Amino acid sequence: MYNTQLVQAVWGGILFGSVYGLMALGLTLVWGAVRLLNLAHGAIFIVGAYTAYWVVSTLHLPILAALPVGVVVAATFAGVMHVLFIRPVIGKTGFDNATLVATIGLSISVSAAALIIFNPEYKVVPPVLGGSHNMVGVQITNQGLLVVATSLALFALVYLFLTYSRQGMAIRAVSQQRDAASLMSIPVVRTYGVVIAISGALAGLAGVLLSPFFFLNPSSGFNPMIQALIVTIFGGLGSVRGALVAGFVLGIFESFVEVYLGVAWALPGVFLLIILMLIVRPNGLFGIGEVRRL
Amino acid sequence: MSVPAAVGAAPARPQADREAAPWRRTSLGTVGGVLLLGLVLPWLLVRLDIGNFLVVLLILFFMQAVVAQSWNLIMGYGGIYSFAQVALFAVGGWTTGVLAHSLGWNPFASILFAPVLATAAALLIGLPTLRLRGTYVVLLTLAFHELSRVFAITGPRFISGGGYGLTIVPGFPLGNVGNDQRLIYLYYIAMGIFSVATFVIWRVIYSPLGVAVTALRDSETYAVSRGIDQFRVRLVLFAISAFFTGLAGGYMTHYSTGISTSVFDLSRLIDLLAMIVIGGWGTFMGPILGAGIVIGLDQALVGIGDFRALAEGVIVALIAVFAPQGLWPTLRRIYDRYLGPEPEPAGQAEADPTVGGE
Amino acid sequence: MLEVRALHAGYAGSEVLHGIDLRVGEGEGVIVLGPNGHGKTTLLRAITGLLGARSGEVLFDGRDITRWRADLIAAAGVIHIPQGDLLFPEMTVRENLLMGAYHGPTWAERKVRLNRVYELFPWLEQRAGQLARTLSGGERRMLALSRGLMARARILLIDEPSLGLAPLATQQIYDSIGTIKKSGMPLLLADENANHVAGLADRVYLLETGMLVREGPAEELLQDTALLESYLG
Amino acid sequence: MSILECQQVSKAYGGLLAVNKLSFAVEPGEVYAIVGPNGAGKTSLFDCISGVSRATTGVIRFREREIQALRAHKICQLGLARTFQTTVAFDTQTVLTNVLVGSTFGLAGANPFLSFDDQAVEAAIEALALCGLAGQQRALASQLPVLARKRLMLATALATRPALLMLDEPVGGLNPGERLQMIDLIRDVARAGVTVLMIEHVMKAVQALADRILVMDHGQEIAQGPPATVLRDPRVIEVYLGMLRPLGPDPETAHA
Repeated sequence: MYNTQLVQAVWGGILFGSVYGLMALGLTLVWGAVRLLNLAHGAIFIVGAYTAYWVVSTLHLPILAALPVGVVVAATFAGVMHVLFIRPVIGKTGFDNATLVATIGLSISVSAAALIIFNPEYKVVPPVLGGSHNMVGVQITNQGLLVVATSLALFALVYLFLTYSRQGMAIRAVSQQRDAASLMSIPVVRTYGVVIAISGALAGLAGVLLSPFFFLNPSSGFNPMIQALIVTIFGGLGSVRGALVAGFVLGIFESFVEVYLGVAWALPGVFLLIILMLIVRPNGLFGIGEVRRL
Repeated sequence: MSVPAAVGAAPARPQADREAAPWRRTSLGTVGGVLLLGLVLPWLLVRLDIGNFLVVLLILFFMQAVVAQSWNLIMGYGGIYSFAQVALFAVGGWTTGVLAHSLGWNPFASILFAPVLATAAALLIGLPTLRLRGTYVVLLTLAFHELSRVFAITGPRFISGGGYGLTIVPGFPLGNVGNDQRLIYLYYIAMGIFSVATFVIWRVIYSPLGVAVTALRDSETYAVSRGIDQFRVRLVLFAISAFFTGLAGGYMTHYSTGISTSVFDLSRLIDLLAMIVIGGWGTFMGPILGAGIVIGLDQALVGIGDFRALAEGVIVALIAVFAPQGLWPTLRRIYDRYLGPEPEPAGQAEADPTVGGE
Repeated sequence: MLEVRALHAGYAGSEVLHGIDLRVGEGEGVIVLGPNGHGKTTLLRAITGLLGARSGEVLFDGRDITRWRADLIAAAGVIHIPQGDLLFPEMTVRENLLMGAYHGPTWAERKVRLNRVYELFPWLEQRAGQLARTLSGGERRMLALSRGLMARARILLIDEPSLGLAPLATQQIYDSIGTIKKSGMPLLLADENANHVAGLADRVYLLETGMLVREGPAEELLQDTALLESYLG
Repeated sequence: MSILECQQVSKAYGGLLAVNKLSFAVEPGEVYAIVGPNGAGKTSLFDCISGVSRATTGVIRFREREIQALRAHKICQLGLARTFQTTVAFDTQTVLTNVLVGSTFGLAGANPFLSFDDQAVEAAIEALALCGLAGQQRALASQLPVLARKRLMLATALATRPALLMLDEPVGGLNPGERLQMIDLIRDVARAGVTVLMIEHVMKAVQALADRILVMDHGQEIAQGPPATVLRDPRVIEVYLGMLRPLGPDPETAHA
């Protein structure tokens, strides 16, 4: 009996860790490159999820077909958000203020639209991989394993992309010295668009993969948004490695609190941890303050 | 060791330019007139058949304006992105709700504790916030919002009332008077709170405290090196903002004899944000104007149901990007530039002749 | 090659350049001399699109590039080595150099160009894996210069190569600019310091408070120490 | 007794020692200039003295009182006001309001919260008049050209009635005409009895104003003393002046 709880806590930790990591990756990328706090990240998450749901329930296509559609639609939504609401204020003094309020406004509109189109009942998004295993009384689902694998794979992919690819290096260059990047013939504004679209795709993918774990409703974008924000800041704003590590640290912490103290204390526990962390080490694990780059 | 003006006789002793000064004199006439109108209005409205509905709307306007003004004080003037305002409103509401409902206090007594506790809560989260910058403040205050919401829903029975909030809170004991009479009394209480809050906020904005707050927003290092104690100034600001927000929370709990956990929903947040953004970020009249416009819009658009939140979200986003000073100031600037009367001669921005050749 | 006509430019509230006329011919080395704060940097930033020109024209190979975006001007071959280097601090020396060759067609031949730059400045190759912010003042300036050479430059604009450098590093910078000049690359150099530029310039402009006050062949102007003495302060 | 005294002051950013065990003292009423190439640690030293950042080691005494651990607003209220290398201002406020910040909050014991007292307004007007901005009180700080913004920054400092005024590159970024005006203004302030501690690398301004000079490089002192002797010190010439010597035969001042 004793080790079932331990295994449940550890597996829960790994699963939560991957979930948080997946959510935070997109947010960290956008903050690192564009210095934009994208509070619409949660909204794009449910755009992906609802699209996948719509493809499965209305077009009656398998989830495997719905996954890419969800990701593409989420990325497109992010791109359109960039063109309409981010690009016009790039480089302007009121950038932080305008983008903060604009992204909040958009997230409200998205959940309102979801309410109108899909009405408030909970929706079920089928998992990509069904079935599960039983280990010492702990249920480990295939979808869970898929999420862990995808999360780790995406972190590696993004890391390699940023480190070695032409577009990846350009994104880092723009984030560190915008003027110099222009002098290297890097189209700064379009690079911002690329980063925001990529982060939209990541949020969409997270939406499709994670929806089976909880019931999809118009306001189910808010919690992942908060969790992603916590992980991003806990890991040090803009640090991809930080987000990965912080995701697992918080995931394991929440899982252990949930198993040993009860579910009700999970969320408050995380918030108390983050408040303490902000007081003691405001720049996060890997961050060196607001200036942190990718 | 002051700097004597012995240095080169300044021609005539220059005077402070009233126009440039951070303090304002308002004509008592206008303020008096508005107050008088406010006092008389309910008696007139009640006569109309839809009068009661309009008085209810005005009460809603007073309370929303108080919360919007308080939030604007922190975010617009102080440049601190705090998302704790709704939670502070809830703290005020729950405080007086619990005291009146569970302990049987007289609402007029319990409501006094609403702002006190809200201010205490604000100072509690204010302290760590002062050492943080921008993004972190957003997170810390959102965390406080979430913590309060979770506590209100899953907290002890006498707080959470089964997860939906307090549903049977005694209203203000106004004696057994007719419905209209009762509504008018409620209106006067709301107007009282609104007037006091507006006056105090006006006094704060056009005072050294207000100047210190905007100085810290414009350039913190520069302000601090001119003698401004950023912790003290910002804590006072937090306290004032939370005081009136908590008071409004307390009033609304007794006015609607209950407070539901739906107060924490994001749509409440967007309403308040819309008021500040539409009315004018970091201006005195902005949130008041915004409150009126948004409430008016809400009523007009009530027909389209859920589309209202959809429309409001997009409108707020568009205004934030394309009219950063707020819809109203932008419209007024367009009016002044294109349609308005000839602008009075440009300010003396050009070189001052007495200084010697530029 | 590069021509500037009646250029007015400045920052919020104050105009810095009050009508500049200047040209750089094929293979020519031109120096704009002027004390700190008189508009040299503003001039280069206006030409390469980092700063919008209020009025006037900038022509490159006859094309009007005044309103072009900075990255398009760079893609056309007008390469600007900015004041204060503006390196990418958290990226390695090699990555900084590679960014110089970002432009599509150049990226394909980045390996070749990298080796050529390593031959010109061998120490760059040993430091390839080091982050740019860990370099010394002189090294940073050399890296900024080499980053510019990575691109298919048709003209090089270099802003105050020696600003804030110790004398030894200053000499190295001007020697390397000298080798670039010999390769026939047209140069527009903005500088406050007159005594190193003798070999580099064919023509000199004197800039004072945003206006060109003198223009003439390098030999004649650079010898006139009295003029320079009063002028450079 | 010196008005400002630094003993073994150091400031480290990460591994880099921006200021390295620096000791010097400024006498009341003098104009003391600190010169050195870019990145010599001058501004870091200013930040430590003014409380904008904290010195890693060492003691800073202002009018016999240790201030290295005090917060910036406290130090300002003790009578030490500074300007900044980048001309900063409260851009959304009028010129008068900018200066009122200094005169209202810059004095010890000043905790005015709800009303501006007349002395503060008086001091503000006085500072504006001295800096020649009395006629532009209504303009917004963001609309002012560079020279006017520099004067405004100086005026807000003077409005705090300082005993010691710290100027960070007061003539930087000005054309020769504007430079002369700023030099005259600083001379007026010094003549009015305010001790001036100045960072500058425009040699004309330093020679015109400074009673004593400290030459710094890589966070350390190289030479200290009156301009005549310091400018002849071979070490100083080699490290610092070497770069700025105009072309051709060296004019007699730079010769040993």
